Amino acid sequence: MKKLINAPEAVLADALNGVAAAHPELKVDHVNRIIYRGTPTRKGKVALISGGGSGHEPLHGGFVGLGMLDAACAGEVFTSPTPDQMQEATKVADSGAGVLHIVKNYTGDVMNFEMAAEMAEAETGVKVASVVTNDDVAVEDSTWTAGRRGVGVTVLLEKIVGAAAEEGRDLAAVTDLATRVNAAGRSMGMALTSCTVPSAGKPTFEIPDDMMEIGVGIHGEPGRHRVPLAGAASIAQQLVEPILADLDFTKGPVIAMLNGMGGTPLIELYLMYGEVAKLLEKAGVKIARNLVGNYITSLDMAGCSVTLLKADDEFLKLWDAPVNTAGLRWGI
Amino acid sequence: MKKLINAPEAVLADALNGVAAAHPELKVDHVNRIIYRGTPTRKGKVALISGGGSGHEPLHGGFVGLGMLDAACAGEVFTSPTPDQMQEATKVADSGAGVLHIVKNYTGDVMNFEMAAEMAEAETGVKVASVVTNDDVAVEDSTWTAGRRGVGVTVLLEKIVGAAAEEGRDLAAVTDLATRVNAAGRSMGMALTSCTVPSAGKPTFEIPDDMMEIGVGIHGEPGRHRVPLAGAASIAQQLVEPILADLDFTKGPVIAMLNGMGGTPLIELYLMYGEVAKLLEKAGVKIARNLVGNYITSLDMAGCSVTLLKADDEFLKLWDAPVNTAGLRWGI
Amino acid sequence: MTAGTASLDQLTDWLSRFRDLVTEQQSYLTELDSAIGDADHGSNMTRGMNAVMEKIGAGGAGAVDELFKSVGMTLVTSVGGASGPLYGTFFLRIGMTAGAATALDGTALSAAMRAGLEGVVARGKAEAGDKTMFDAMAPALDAFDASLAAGDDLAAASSAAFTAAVAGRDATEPLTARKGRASYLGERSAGHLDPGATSTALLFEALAGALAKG
Amino acid sequence: MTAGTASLDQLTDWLSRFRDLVTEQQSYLTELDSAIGDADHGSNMTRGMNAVMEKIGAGGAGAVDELFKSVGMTLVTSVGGASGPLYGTFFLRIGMTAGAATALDGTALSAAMRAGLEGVVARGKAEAGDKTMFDAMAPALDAFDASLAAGDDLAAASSAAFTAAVAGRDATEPLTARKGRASYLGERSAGHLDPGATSTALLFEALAGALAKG
Ligand SMILES: Nc1ncnc2c1ncn2[C@@H]1O[C@H](COP(=O)(O)OP(=O)(O)O)[C@@H](O)[C@H]1O
Ligand SMILES: Nc1ncnc2c1ncn2[C@@H]1O[C@H](COP(=O)(O)OP(=O)(O)O)[C@@H](O)[C@H]1O
Ligand SMILES: [Mg+2]
Ligand SMILES: [Mg+2]
Ligand SMILES: [Mg+2]
Ligand SMILES: [Mg+2]
Repeated sequence: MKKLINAPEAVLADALNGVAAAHPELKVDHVNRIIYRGTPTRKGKVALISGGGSGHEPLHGGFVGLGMLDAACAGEVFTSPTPDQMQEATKVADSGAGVLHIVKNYTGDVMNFEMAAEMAEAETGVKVASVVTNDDVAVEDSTWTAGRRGVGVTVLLEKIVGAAAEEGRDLAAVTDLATRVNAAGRSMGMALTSCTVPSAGKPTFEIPDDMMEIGVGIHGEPGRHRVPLAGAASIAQQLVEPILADLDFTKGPVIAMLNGMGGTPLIELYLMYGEVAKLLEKAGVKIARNLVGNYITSLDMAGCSVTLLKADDEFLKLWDAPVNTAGLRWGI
Repeated sequence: MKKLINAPEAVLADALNGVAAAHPELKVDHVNRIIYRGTPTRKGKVALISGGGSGHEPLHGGFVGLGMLDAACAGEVFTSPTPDQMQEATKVADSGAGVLHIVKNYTGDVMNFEMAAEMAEAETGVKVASVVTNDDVAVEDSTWTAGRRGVGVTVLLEKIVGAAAEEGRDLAAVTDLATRVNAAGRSMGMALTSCTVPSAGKPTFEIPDDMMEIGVGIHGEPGRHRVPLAGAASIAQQLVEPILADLDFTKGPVIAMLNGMGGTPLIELYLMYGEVAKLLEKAGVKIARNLVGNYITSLDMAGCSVTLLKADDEFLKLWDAPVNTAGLRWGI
Repeated sequence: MTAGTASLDQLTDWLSRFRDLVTEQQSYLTELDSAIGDADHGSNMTRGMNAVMEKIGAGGAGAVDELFKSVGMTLVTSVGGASGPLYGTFFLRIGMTAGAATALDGTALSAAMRAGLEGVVARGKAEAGDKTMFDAMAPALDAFDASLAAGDDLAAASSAAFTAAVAGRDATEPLTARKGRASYLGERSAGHLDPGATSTALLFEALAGALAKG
Repeated sequence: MTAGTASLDQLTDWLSRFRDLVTEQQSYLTELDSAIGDADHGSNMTRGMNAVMEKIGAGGAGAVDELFKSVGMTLVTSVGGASGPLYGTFFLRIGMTAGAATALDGTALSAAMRAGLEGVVARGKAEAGDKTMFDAMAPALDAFDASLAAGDDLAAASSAAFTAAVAGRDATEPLTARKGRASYLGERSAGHLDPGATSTALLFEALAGALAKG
């Protein structure tokens, strides 16, 4: 395993030291492993908290700041944080207007956030609402299973809902918006290589040079299908088609994200975005805004994902609102 | 070779399609492979042009926009662009106030930019000045050799000098500033793995799992030394020490960049930044500003580099000035 | 029904043995999780059980409820992921059900573990055949009860539970997962043991060891 | 001094053979550049010489100056890197020196190539022993001149040039580079052939082939 780390057990603590050193505008609670904005939540503003396993950077810590999250809880690599972390973040970030938990749909994340919400409400009376993102079309949606994974839409949701909270919308309105954003988005990912979890010390899966995984999530899990390696145009098609088959994106403007998995350089991400944009144009999908880059990653995995979000005027206005975080910044 | 590409020969053209699709605010000349700002250079503003081989993204195309470059010429992967590209960019971007060529010190880049400057001045009378960056302490500085490579300082220089050009400084002043910025900065890089040049089809060098390269540049070239793999703290020391030995950074504020080589995830870059910040504090170096991320990359190489720049009040003011590019954005 | 009791020391030994087993088999558990999950089950369980032993090693639990509530809370706050809340809830419920006893007889231990299982189901909504830790835990408890009902002592009952947990674990191999991370793989999840069911088999191996005669 | 001339067709054949050789040896040139450079010399030369042949294949160069200026400009505008300006300048200067002839005798060809070499030096400032294409090119031209001076014809002179280029190429192996990318490696550059010197040996192999007797 070749990584810029000191020791597998120390990855998270050491990385949080780096975040604290790099971002004096943020507050890092090293004991509870929480990243907060440097200034307390404005009175009356709903607080947005997210969190999850580490290894997906800039998600979520990189999205803490004006216009997005109030706090992010960092779990061990690929392991949901624990309820006490979330409860602490909830208590600290609440300004009295309540807290929205933004949870990606994984069994661990959902259970830990549920426990945190129970604990926070019971102990401190903070009003807690949750939204669970589940946008990954690689996974069949069913009430008999764990359901779809929460992936790329989480990034777009944190931006859009963050802007609405900044506007002063109340907890019910913010929660409703979050639910609508989640419902309007779909994602699909692929991997050329596995990632390596530091504590595991070797790649999560082996894959030959002439194969790739289609339908991966963001935890180095194998995908739904292993298929022959193909060119960028074909890969784009294998990602875009299932998304368009799942939801109609032709009726209005769309926000598109071409996301890298962490080990893929920007030149390839732009190249892929060119292919995706071509396919979407052909399919009658109009891209109003886009993001190309590493936003929700899977350690050092090489690969990418496509996320589309139906964006009406409300979503677009909130998207364009100022944001000032380590991972997304504009208008300020 | 596992890459998100269609064909090795098509990488650059396809990636430029993606850039054009992702950035409607930019203009892409696909024939000459030049990325311009969407709006012509303001009358009286010195135009900043850079360029180099592709594979270092976001450098340079990602730094075109208000407050940084006016145009960037993209060469083939790791191959300097050609004089006709640079000449065309020079002609188009000039507003009458002259053009500064920002050139990284590589034989090919220097020669091609020299030819471009000769051609542009001869044919169109555009005033052209150049600055050649050469900040890499891994390479001994000598007039008998090609000298030091231009690496990380190029990013900081494009930002600082871009802000000065935006202020309306004339060509002589802008060139003088560029020279001073270059003289005040030093960098040092390392690699855990080789990158793979698409047209070569396989890694540029083989390296065992327990070794790393210290003193690499940004072209997948082997480094100055191959040494045993070490922890992040030791790697930080191997990068910081030669920089501090080369120039005194203790006399005033410093801008620090912890740059990823393209294949290293953000969590490791933050972790490395934490180690570097610790060492600098111990050495009495005061970091006033920092950047952590992938800014000047080497395709899919895993590794990082450290850049330090002595930054007086003038540099810091220009650093903080608004910038609006795909790769760096604040204040706007 | 039952012969003998499990003392506080034996119950502590259960936890200690469980820690040793997950530590020994950390790589194996992570390997199983690599195939159909995210390669962290081994380090999750090791981190959690080390935290548990550090906590209770400090000593001081005077009663079963105190011990297991502390174990449960430690797992909940140190593990994360799916296994943290699930194993955490399992032990929390044991603590809540067992009361302030200093030893548990077979009936009491059975009732406590049943409550634990119900807690796991309440949190995770798993059913038989979903390819989760439930598939090792439920048969283990059934076998434990059946053995006690047949007049066996705690040593025999816990050994029967272990055997059933192993069978339950092995039976997860052909299953297509419907819960947890492995469910994302669809049919590709078949042909692999479930990591959580495997650690649950270790849980009952540890119990059998702690309650073995002599 | 000289016997025979190189016709426009033969000079065109030189270029065509050079294209074929760099194309054939693209991987080899890139491999050499991988060891001490950036793994692109093979693709640079192939891209450049293909562009050249496409340009002049369209035909129409009526004279030597026209032909080589076009070759030089095409290399300069299609290759980039170090080899683009260097080989480009080499051919541009040949064109500028040769004048509007339709054939070159030995003296004229020698003068033209010398001017080319001077252009390479003017651009790249390389000296003997810097481990660059200069180290193959300079001895090749010296051998060419010496052979002509000895009364040899163009075929023999170009063959002598080729032999000297190969020797010059081989002599780069132990050198520590002082120019170009390889210089960044310091002492680690020793023990490898210089890629540019290797392609220059192909340039003279092509010349010898084109000027060989019938
Ligand atoms: N809903 C559930 N009910 C019961 N057990 C579950 C459920 N979801 C997952 N598990 C168990 O958790 C195990 C995975 O634990 P672990 O790898 O530590 O957490 P994570 O899946 O969050 O990475 C699975 O092998 C499975 O046995
Ligand atoms: N200053 C120089 N003078 C002469 N030749 C040089 C000089 N610098 C580099 N070269 C030649 O160029 C070759 C490399 O060409 P190439 O790989 O195409 O360009 P780059 O180094 O820009 O990637 C070297 O092997 C060397 O022979
Ligand atoms: Mg996990
Ligand atoms: Mg090159
Ligand atoms: Mg797991
Ligand atoms: Mg090269």
